[in-house]
Amino acid sequence: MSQPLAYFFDSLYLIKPETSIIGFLVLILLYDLIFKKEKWLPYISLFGLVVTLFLIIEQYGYNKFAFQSSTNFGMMAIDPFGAFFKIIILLSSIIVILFSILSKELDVARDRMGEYYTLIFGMILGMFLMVSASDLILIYIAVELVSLSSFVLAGFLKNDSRSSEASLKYIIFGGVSSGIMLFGISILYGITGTTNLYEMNSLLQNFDSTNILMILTMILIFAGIGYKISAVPFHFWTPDVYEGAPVTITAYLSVASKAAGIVLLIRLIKSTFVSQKDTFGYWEMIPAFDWQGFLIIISILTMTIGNFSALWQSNVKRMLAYSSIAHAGYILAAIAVLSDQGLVGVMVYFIIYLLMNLGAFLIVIVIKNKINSEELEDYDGLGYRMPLVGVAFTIFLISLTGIPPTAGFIGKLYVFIALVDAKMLVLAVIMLLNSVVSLYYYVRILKHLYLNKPKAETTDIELSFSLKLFILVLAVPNIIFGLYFAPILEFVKTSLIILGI
Amino acid sequence: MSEYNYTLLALLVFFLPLLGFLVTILLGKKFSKIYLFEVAIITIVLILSIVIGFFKLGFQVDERIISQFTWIDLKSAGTPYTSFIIELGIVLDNISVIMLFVVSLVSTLVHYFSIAYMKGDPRFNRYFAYLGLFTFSMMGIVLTHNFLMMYIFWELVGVSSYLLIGFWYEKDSASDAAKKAFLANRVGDLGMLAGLLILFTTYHTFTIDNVFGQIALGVLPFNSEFWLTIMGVLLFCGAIGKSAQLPLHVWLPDAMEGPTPVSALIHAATMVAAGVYLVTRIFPLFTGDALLFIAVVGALSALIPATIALTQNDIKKVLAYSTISQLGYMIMALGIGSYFYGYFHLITHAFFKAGLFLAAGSVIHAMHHEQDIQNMGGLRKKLPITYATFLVFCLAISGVPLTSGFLSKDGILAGALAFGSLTGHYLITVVGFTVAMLTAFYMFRLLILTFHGKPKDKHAYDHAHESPALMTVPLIILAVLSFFAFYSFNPTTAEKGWVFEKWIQTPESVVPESARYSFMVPESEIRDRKIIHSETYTKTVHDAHIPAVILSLLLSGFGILVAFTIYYWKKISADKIANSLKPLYKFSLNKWYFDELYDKTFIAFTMFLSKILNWFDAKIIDGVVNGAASVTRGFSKISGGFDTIVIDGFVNFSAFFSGLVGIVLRKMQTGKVQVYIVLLIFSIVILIFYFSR
Amino acid sequence: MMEVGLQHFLVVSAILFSLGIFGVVTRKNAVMVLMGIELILNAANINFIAFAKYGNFGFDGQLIALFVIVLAAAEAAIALAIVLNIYKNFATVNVDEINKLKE
Amino acid sequence: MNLYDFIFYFFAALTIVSAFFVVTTKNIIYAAFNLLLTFFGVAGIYVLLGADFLAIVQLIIYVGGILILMLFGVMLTNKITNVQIKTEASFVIPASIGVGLFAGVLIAILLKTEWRNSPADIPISTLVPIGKLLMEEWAFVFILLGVLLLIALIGAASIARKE
Repeated sequence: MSQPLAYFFDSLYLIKPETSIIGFLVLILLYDLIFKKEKWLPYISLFGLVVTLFLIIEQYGYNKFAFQSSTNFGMMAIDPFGAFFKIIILLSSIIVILFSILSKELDVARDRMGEYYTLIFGMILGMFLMVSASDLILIYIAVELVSLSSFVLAGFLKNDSRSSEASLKYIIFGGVSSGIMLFGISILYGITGTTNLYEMNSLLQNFDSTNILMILTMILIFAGIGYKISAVPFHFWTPDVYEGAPVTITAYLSVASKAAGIVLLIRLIKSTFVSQKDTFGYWEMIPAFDWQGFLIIISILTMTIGNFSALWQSNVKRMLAYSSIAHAGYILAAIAVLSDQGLVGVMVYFIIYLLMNLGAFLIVIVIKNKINSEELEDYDGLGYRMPLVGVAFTIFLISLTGIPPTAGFIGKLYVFIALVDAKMLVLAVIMLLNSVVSLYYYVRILKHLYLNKPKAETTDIELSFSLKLFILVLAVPNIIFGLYFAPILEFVKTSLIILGI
Repeated sequence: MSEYNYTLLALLVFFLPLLGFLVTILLGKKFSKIYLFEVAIITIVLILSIVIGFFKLGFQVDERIISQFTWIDLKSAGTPYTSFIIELGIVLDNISVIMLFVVSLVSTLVHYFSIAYMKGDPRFNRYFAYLGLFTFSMMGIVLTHNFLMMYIFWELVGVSSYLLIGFWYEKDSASDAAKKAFLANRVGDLGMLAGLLILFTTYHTFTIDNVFGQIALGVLPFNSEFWLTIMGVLLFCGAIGKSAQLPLHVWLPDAMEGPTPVSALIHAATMVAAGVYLVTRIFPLFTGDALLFIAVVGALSALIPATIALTQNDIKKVLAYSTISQLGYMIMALGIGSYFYGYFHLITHAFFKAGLFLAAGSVIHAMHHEQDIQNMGGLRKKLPITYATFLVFCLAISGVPLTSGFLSKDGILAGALAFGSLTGHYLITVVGFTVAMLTAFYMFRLLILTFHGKPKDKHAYDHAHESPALMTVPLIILAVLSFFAFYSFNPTTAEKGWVFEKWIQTPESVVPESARYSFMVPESEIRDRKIIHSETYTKTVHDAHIPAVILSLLLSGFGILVAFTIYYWKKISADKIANSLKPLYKFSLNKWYFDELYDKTFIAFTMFLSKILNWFDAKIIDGVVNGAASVTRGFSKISGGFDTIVIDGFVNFSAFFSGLVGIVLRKMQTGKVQVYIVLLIFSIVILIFYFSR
Repeated sequence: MMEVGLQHFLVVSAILFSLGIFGVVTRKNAVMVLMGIELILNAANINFIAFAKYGNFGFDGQLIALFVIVLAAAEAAIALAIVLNIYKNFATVNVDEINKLKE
Repeated sequence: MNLYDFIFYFFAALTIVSAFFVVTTKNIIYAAFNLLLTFFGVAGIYVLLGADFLAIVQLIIYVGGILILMLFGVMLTNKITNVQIKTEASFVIPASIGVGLFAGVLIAILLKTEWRNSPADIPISTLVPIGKLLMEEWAFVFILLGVLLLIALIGAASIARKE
């Protein structure tokens, strides 16, 4: 057996989670083709996700390359940092599949649910690869895999004109963005002669000043990543697609694919541009490109434009779309610190963001199921008609704002502290001001829920027990983690091992 | 018991009321009997706190059990520069254990009392849920070992008392009173918050013990003793609000609009005592000047409400003013360094004042919600048990020997006398004794007008009947607790009392010696023994004891005698006195015109500002900010006048600004995907140019 | 005119890339917009192969171009399915008329 | 100017001119045929760069697959009876400015850079090395592309099929 092929077979045990995802993807497809029973599909999917979760936990401590080439670097980096985000992606996938069982919006497409779950698994596979990939080509393929699946999912309600419009806009914008990214990758390939991030790192060491070609390349590549995490100015698709797509998919895009994009960005910076780390965990960067300055500007733009645009929205889903843009801005601010502590902020933030954002979307789904609307003015007085929903929504929104004692506060706190520690006070202050602005539109939802009088006579709306339980499962941790979050921090710190320097 | 067991029990005591609240409020609509769950929970809490108290005070009297966990630890985030740690936790020491017992006992009795008193109320279950919430928040204040939780539960107590005062919100007076209480407390809390900010920026911790430790090491805010004083005074502002001290006392009399058992629980025994408790908790960090300030506030709050109480005719209002006055007493005692008696009076007063309120509740219940004592009289025969207990409470509050009130009040007066002779602030001493006399007078005036003489309202009198056992048994329990034997074997002094001698020790002040009262600086050089007060002080207090006893007995005896002369034997006509002292009488009857004063100044000023704001709102930014204004109107509905200015102004401004930004941003989001791509290309070009400068 | 070298190929690809973006932005018909995207991908492919040859980087560049062609085909398939669906819903494929979702 | 250069300029001109027509012509059918020429030109450039296999693949997949797909798209979304299959342009001025600027910057930077220049010897057939690479070092990506095509198939079918 030739040497590379031996590497290939040696690496198979490292990609068990990915293999499991592919396996279940095929299983779902075959089951759907043969039995045509929609009922069991979500449970098979959930089973598959749980199995994958176990596989990830089993290989949690690994810290090595899969698919090594003749140089000592490989195409995928299997490390605890990646495992952490794979777990986040899996958790959000599990929650989104539960959403999909509940959502009445998807009822018109119940006979096509086999394809729905297959595509979701395709997305998961793509996101796993985005999280682990350390080769630009693999990264590009992973991004495309996620994109292609999500284009279709965004337009899954194909008889709904809004949903199809969303998918058209998504594919045009996504196609251009990933095309630009590919062009950037091609130039980077021209500079270094390799697509492997770690090899590039050693080749780039001799850049001792910023280089206009690197600036061009990195901005072009960032166009693809920025489009995935909807960072301004690559965010324009976000509000339209989020508003048009089915709520379940909007929720999924806003958490899981954003997480994958963020990891991709971190890995790109960390593996390619860090020459060494100082004792406090700050990264010394190869000066070819001023990542810090770039990220600071992008993060300020992202959080500010996200928040200010959210102020005027009347559609709750669209408002949450802008709010998720703003949150991406906070996370980018933490990355801009370029230190391990910034990463702690990112990781803590993501766990909490998962809880609060998916919670808010769950409430949107529940309300949409009951009153068939996402417009803010139709929410008037709902807080009294559905007390639990009102209370839970309040918790999620307060958490999204970042006010104690909710978990959202903890997330913001760690980002904030990382900024203060790195003496990036201006950015810290801008972030605080942005939080204040965000309070305004989150409270606006609460005002509609509680203070506005509904237009017509209304009655109480009953929820099923399982739904109530589901809401509580998402709402209670938002309070608990706000008060006691040592476990999160522990988990984050043990996961803070990125392959490489 | 091991530390673990203590913690477990304390946590149960802490969180069970919360469980009671949640269950009762969530299931209240479905199960009409769910209030029994809350009652059961509170009974368990009482039993548990008795168990804690028994083991702690009986066997581990000298230990302080602290269980805490690190809430936010920014050191462990790997950060080299910042280091602060916020810990949350509970402390079980003697004062918190005793307070735990007092709170849970009074709360339990009030729960049982309320079952009978609130019978037939449409929101019966909700009432019990609120009681549970209140008990939970009070437990938080009692158990916390840090300022952060203290502040959070401080606010939570404010919220639950708001809910309870405004329980009958259909009555405008009740919802107004609730708002007034909330606002007055907010003003005090603002001061406290400022104090906390100073504290946290200086010490980077909220844990009370750590703060003390750092002060003892000489770390002062802004490196000056003056700022330490300011910090202490600001923290004390919280107590001014909660304990209804002057000048924020105006809410307490109005709060009598709430159900009477609530008044017994919140406005006599627990919440208002929280302010006093706060001062005892953080006593070591007060400088001499801060303590003097506290003493003066306490003295004024003892005196002025006492003079108001002389002329009031609403049974609950009299008790309310007497509560303010007694709280002033405690605050004054702490201010003059008489820590032990200040805390002791808190305990004894909690029992007999709760008893007085419950007895008043029993009377009101019997008289079908008649509260004016001029329409009562002669109820002694109709309500024998209520009368007997009321009499015991009156004796206790007047400081008649053999009662608990005598022990505590006497100690305070001795301390005041000693304080006067050591520092020359004799006015405080004079106030102390005057208030003792006034208290005896107005309490017996109340007793006689209510229970003696001829019934004034024949109809109501005929229908009056003794309350059921659910109401009388709590009264009897409280009356029993008003006797001396529970606190000391010696009926004349608590100083050698078997209980308090061992249990409560004045904590050593941590402020620099130069900033303390001179008598709180130990004279002897023996440092291995804890010496808190100078020897002169100990000696002076000891010497002051006998004169104080005699003087106070004479004065309260005189007060009682006058009350009997005027109202029982009718030797002197009350109207005649009122006529001859008309200005003074009117001054007292109208509560020193405090409310009017506030109306004319603060409220008028606020209204003026909001008028300007309204004009501004209507003329200038109305178009842009309609949405904003209605949100803030929602806010201001809750928090009234003060907030209107702050929040409205801020939100209006920000809405205006963000409106401008929003218009630009909306222009970009046209819905045409090709426009987005053009923008994308332009942004990429701009970014490239920007970074290749 | 100098001898044909790497730069020449790069200029061709850069022009192709820009024309692709121009097409995406200016064409109303959704199918034409997709043609623009194909041009962008082709431009990147020329880069990969040219760099591989002139930098002597082995055959990785060609392989990457192969992958990109496959991806382009997949993307085109999905994109055309979406366009057909749009036509069913809107009775037009003019991208700028499909703007229900906006502020 | 040797033959190599001449052929290069021919293909370059073919590619660029036809691409220009693709993005400017009003008639969609013309655009599609111009796209065919563009692909052909690009394939020619591949050959010039020694990538003969790639050139074949380009022709087979792009011309035989994607372009046909596009034509189907055109046919299905326009009434065939409509003789004038036309499309209009929008945002021409802002697009020209933006893309012009972008192209200027791009070309300026690409030309300014000193690229590594050590042209490789081209083997007679690139088929063998590419095949070897594909099956060995890039085997994982090869498998992944299979999954990706499956996903694309399912996605396209899911959206386009009749209920």
